[in-house]
Amino acid sequence: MASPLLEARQISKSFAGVRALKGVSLSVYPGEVLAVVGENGAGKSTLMKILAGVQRPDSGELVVDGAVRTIGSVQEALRFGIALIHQELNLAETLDVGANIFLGREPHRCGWVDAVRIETEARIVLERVGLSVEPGALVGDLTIGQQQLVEIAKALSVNARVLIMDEPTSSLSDHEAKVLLRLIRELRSKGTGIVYISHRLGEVQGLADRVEVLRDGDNAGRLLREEISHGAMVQLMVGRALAQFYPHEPHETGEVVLDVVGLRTRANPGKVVDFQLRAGEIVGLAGLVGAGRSELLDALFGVVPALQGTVRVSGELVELRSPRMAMDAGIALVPEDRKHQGLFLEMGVRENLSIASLHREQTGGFLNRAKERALCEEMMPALRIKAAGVEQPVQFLSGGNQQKVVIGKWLATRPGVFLLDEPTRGVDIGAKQEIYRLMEELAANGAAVLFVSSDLEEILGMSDRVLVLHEGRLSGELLRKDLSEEAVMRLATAAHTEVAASSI
Amino acid sequence: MKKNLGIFGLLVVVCVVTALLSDSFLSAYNVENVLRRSALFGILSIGVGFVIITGGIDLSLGSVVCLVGCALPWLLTVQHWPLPLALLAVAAVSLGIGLFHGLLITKLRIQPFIVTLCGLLLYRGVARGFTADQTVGFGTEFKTLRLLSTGKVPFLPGFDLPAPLFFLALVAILAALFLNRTIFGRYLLALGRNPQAATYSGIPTQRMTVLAYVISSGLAGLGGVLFVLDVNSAQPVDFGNFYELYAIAAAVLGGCSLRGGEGSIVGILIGATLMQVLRNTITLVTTRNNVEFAIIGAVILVGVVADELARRVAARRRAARVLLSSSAG
Amino acid sequence: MKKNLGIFGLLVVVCVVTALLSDSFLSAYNVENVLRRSALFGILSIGVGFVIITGGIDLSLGSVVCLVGCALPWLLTVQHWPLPLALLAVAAVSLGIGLFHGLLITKLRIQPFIVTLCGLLLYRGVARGFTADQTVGFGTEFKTLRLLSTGKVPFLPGFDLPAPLFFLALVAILAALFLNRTIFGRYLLALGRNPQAATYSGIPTQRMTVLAYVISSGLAGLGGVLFVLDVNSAQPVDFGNFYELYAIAAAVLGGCSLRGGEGSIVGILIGATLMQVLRNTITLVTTRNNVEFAIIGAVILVGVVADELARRVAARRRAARVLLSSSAG
Amino acid sequence: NKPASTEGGTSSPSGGEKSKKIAFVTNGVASFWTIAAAGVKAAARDLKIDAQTLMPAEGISDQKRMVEDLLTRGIDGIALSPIDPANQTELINMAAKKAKVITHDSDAPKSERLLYIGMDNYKAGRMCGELVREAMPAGGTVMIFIGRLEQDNAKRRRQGVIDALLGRPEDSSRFDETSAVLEGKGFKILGTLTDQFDRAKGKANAEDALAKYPDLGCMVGLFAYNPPLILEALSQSNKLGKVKLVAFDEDDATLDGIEKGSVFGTVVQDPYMYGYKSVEVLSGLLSGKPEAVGADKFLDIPARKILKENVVAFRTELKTRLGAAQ
Ligand SMILES: Nc1ncnc2c1ncn2[C@@H]1O[C@H](COP(=O)(O)OP(=O)(O)OP(=O)(O)O)[C@@H](O)[C@H]1O
Ligand SMILES: Nc1ncnc2c1ncn2[C@@H]1O[C@H](COP(=O)(O)OP(=O)(O)OP(=O)(O)O)[C@@H](O)[C@H]1O
Ligand SMILES: [Mg+2]
Ligand SMILES: [Mg+2]
Repeated sequence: MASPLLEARQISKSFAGVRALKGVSLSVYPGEVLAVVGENGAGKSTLMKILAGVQRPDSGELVVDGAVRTIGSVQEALRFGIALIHQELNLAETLDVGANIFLGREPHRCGWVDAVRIETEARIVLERVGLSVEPGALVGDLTIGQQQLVEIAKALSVNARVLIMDEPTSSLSDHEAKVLLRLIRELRSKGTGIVYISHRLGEVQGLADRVEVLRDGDNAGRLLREEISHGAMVQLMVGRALAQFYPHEPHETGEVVLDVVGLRTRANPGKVVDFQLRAGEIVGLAGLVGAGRSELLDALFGVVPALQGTVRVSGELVELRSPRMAMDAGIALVPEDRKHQGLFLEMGVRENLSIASLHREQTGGFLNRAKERALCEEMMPALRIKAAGVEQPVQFLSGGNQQKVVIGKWLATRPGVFLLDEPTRGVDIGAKQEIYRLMEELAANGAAVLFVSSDLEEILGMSDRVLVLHEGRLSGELLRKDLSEEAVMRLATAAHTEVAASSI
Repeated sequence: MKKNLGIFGLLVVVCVVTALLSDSFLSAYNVENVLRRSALFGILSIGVGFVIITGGIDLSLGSVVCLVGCALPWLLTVQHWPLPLALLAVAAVSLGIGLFHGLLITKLRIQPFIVTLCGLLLYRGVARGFTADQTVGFGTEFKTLRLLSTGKVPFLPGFDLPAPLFFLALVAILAALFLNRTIFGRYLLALGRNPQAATYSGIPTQRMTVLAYVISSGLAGLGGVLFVLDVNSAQPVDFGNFYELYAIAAAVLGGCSLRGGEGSIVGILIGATLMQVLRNTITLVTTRNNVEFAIIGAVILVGVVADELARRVAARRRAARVLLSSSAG
Repeated sequence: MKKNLGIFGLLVVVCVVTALLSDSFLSAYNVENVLRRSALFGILSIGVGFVIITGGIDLSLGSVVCLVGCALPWLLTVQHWPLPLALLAVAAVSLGIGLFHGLLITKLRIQPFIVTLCGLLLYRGVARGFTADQTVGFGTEFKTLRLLSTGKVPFLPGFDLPAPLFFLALVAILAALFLNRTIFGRYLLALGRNPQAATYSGIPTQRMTVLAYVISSGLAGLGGVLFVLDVNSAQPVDFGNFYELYAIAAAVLGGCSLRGGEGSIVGILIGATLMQVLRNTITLVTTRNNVEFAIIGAVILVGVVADELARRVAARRRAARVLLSSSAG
Repeated sequence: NKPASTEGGTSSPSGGEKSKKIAFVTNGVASFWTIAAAGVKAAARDLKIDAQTLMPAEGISDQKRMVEDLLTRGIDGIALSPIDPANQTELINMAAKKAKVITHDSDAPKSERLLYIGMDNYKAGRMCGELVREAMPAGGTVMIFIGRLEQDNAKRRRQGVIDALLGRPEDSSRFDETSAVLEGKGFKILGTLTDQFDRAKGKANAEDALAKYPDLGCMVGLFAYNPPLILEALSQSNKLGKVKLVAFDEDDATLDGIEKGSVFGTVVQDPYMYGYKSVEVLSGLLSGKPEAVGADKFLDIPARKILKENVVAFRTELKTRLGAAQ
């Protein structure tokens, strides 16, 4: 084997009392995909940030092309040919797509931006990642999925020798993800070293040449090509085997709890949506990026009120002009973008968990502290939230634990209709199972669950029924017995026959 | 609380230094004066603190102080309105202004800076309009009413507590309870941290924002009344000028972040007191007062910088300790 | 550009109305005056615009105007420094102030509001200190130097262009090129809206932030020089008072968002001009000027509200059209 | 005012080891007050007493705060220029309980102040009006420029100008709206523009007036910094000498203008003597010599007209006084 492009030796890093990395080592060779897996909070992102010059290690050394180097800044990392796609989106919303792709590396002549080159080169990378937006479009106007693709395009445009991707597919649907995986293989064949982090173990299995498993900030084991299997990875990650991945059981379905008729969302005013959810049902909502799934949930939760249409909850007509109205009707929404929509990053776990239930536990407007504490004591172990304490600011939790906080906050409201937008985005398999279990439990207790997911495997595994959106309208509905990857994808990319069948 | 330690330390240092340099600083008369002034500015600062906590800003409060401060004597002595009616009118006006700001900001989504800047220009202009730029005041009348601001309550032998202190105490206690013990206070803090997440959490963000502006203007109105009762007359051109800056500075010194979501009432009180003690110090200790503002500016800056540096040293020490203990363990 | 249409419309409306109400408004002499004043304030506004684009604020610029405006005549007429040295000194001081602000904000992470508020207090205090509160001015000397501000360049018969307009044009063109055509402008815009994204993209955010404050103070210095050359004398107590508010208002009116990341030089220029035209209108059209600020405040508010409402009506129409066409189709 | 006198009684027999402290409090910050401060300094030196000048920068509440703090410091005598006499009576009375208090520049007649030193602004205004008449014997249009009208002395000064021009009988309690256009005896007063001490605005006011009334006859600048700003506006529009300029106070540029003929004349008060006399009277009162206070409790320091013929002499006098104080 060739010599490694990049090596990390005995890297340690701690944050105000938390030891995130305890002497981790890792090496990346040219022309390989190295997958890094581990539970939430294992230290993957921290290690990657160190490799890409965003953070500095407390101890340990970095070796680039056989020489020990300090990578003190992003710019230095780029000079060594190391690029990182962060786990969270990091784009300047007020700039256009082209500007974001080349931010910090603009082609220029003595400081003057070469706008023409940016545009032509941006077009090329955008096409490579399969995103059909103009380089002049404002990033703030794009959906999360589209923004994620912009991030990928940005990293691609570096022509890096080592390309690190921290959960690039977490907000991509299957279709886009496949484009990305093809792209990665192409890069690999050209000799790029790729570090790939994902909680979608199926993806990893199909892609990785090598797997490095981290646990609690330490190396937990290494798997080579033929050793890579779902079971082996899980074993190393959690230290035990995990049985039956999707704990789905069909339930008795009851009354109609949610009845949506003639709903027009603001994002797709030209399309109407009708559907029903029954008690005890788990319904998946599938579709491509930008199909309008999030907009549909936002409308049902009153965040962006619908233009038209009627919604009945348990037979009663409800007005959904604000989230509070939706909450009063028994609806809860776990939003797609936890950082911006779900969490108060600087506030503690306690405050984040209780915020949505405060108004029901108040006495004359005063906080009920005892109930608030009780809620934390119930939710944290139930969801296995790993935090230094109830007061730890959630910004210091790992992504998966943050996600659990958002889910816990809504679980606490005991909703009758539970809407979840990408509930397992960035969540490790252990936590995923917890979330699935919770969804099951809710359904078993008579709630209706509607969840959006871009992970087809998850849709197939967890749904009693799948609704598929295409360009803002329901292109079809599949019962569990008819579910298959092909059937969903066909509806998501909208073969015209099915459109006719769905109600308009 | 920890966040307020630095500024509290600065206050203590300034007090000790002044007491050493001037015998009069700790005299009952002077302490009473400083307390009264701090109380008046404290009320304004708490008000603007609420707005800052939601991530907004209120530049209009100096002008609200002016409007109310001119309107009250004008209504009473020029228009000869009965006292309850006049008080009701100024209360309605100041709360109404807050409502107006809040609605423009939430319903029309105009930037708070713009809305309240226009307010700053507008309300003083209105006061100048209806008084025709004349000074208005109570003269020798309304002595009893004025006791609200000038009155004293015996406390220790030879040391009385100025009346505005009681208003401040009331306002501060209510504000602290509201902010820390009610769900609405929690909503305000959350909304300041992340308005979008607040919306997604079912917090009535618009109503809470409006409420913050109403509180701010309302307290500015109360401040205006107390100020004019204290000073006895108001000149529309300069009454309350720059008070918004002092109030905002006090709030920010006291730990409110202009990015929203942070702030404590105790901190705001310390900040407001510090500003007043500093001004008092300068008149007591120096014989020139034209560098007063320069000194205030410099002291605040030095204080904030020292606070920041101290925090860094502490953080570094803590980090070193963690490293040590972990490598030992 | 679209974002500036509303404010541009407002400017046109105000100009047309004034021209209808007063014959003198379009006289060459008056237009020259308004242009000169707009140019002076425009320079300040562009400077603070850069800071606002980075998501910061600069409250100190009125005091920088004061400091420089007092220092220049003081150095020349009291200290008898040679002219180049004096100009160099004021340039160094104003750029140095920006550097100082920038370093405090980036290295010590003190809030821009606090840093520049202290600046506001400090620099005016310094000016009051070294002048001992005396008015300083050029008297009848330095006529040639003063041409920089009072001079005129023949343009059309009977209509000259005031000299400050050329400074403004230079500053505006450089600023626009810098902001829109260079990588640094792009860095500023990026770091204003999302500092973390900027850091992760390898942008030297700290250096760019410092640069913005240096530009702001530097242009405030230039403005101060031109102001004092125009007015001929400066009194440290009130010279440049409130100018920061006018400048910030002009920038925000011109489309800069105080959340950072947004702003255009053309918009800022329109905003600054609007403020000056309004003031001129009031003197020309009315016979009282004590409600001047009230009128400015009201016009800005009405303008901003009208702009917002117009935008909404347009959006609603667009939505209705889509709805119609889809239910028809 | 018992407390003050007892305190004075205890300290003066003990041989003056604790020297008396006097404060001269102005109504704002201005070069006018700088000259007064020179008088304070000169008197302090002549009389060997501790005297200090304080200028409140922020109006009435600032002035109140200053007085309170001065009393805290145990000041013995205060000479105050009340910003709002009618409503500051109480403050003055409170101060009078702890120290000897006199007023200068503007009076608070209803208060317990011991004496008023100053001149009558209304009369000075009338002198200024007379200068306008002399400048334009045939009459014409007049525009008045002033810092602000909220303070009593400003109001009276302006009213004096107006009344003299319109040939009205003396009545200092009259007040004409700023927006009113007044006509009479060949003169037309087009309005009064205020600038709130913003110089750029003051200059803009002069320019805008010139733009609005191309055939303006005379401009009257009533605060010390107004005439120089008007001069700037005139010279920039090449109207120096074509539009008459009548000034108030003794700014250098104004006096230059008088020498050169671009300013017709000015009315000067005597701030130096305000300062000097204030200290002198207070020090007399503190050493138990009340004879300085006459029956009418008024020490008149009259205003003077300065025209081309006496300007040089006046400047020399001013220079020596200021020079002596340095
Ligand atoms: N800035 C920070 N301050 C304090 N603690 C931090 C910080 N960043 C990370 N941590 C902590 O370091 C540990 C590792 O976090 P990291 O983000 O690297 O996990 P991860 O493996 O990427 O998890 P996930 O799969 O959930 O993204 C966690 O315990 C986290 O709470
Ligand atoms: N505010 C808006 N105004 C108009 N159109 C919008 C708006 N927001 C989103 N859209 C458009 O609506 C469509 C649906 O976007 P949405 O975010 O709902 O997609 P999604 O199916 O949830 O995909 P994702 O996987 O990215 O979440 C997209 O075409 C998007 O461009
Ligand atoms: Mg991570
Ligand atoms: Mg979505």
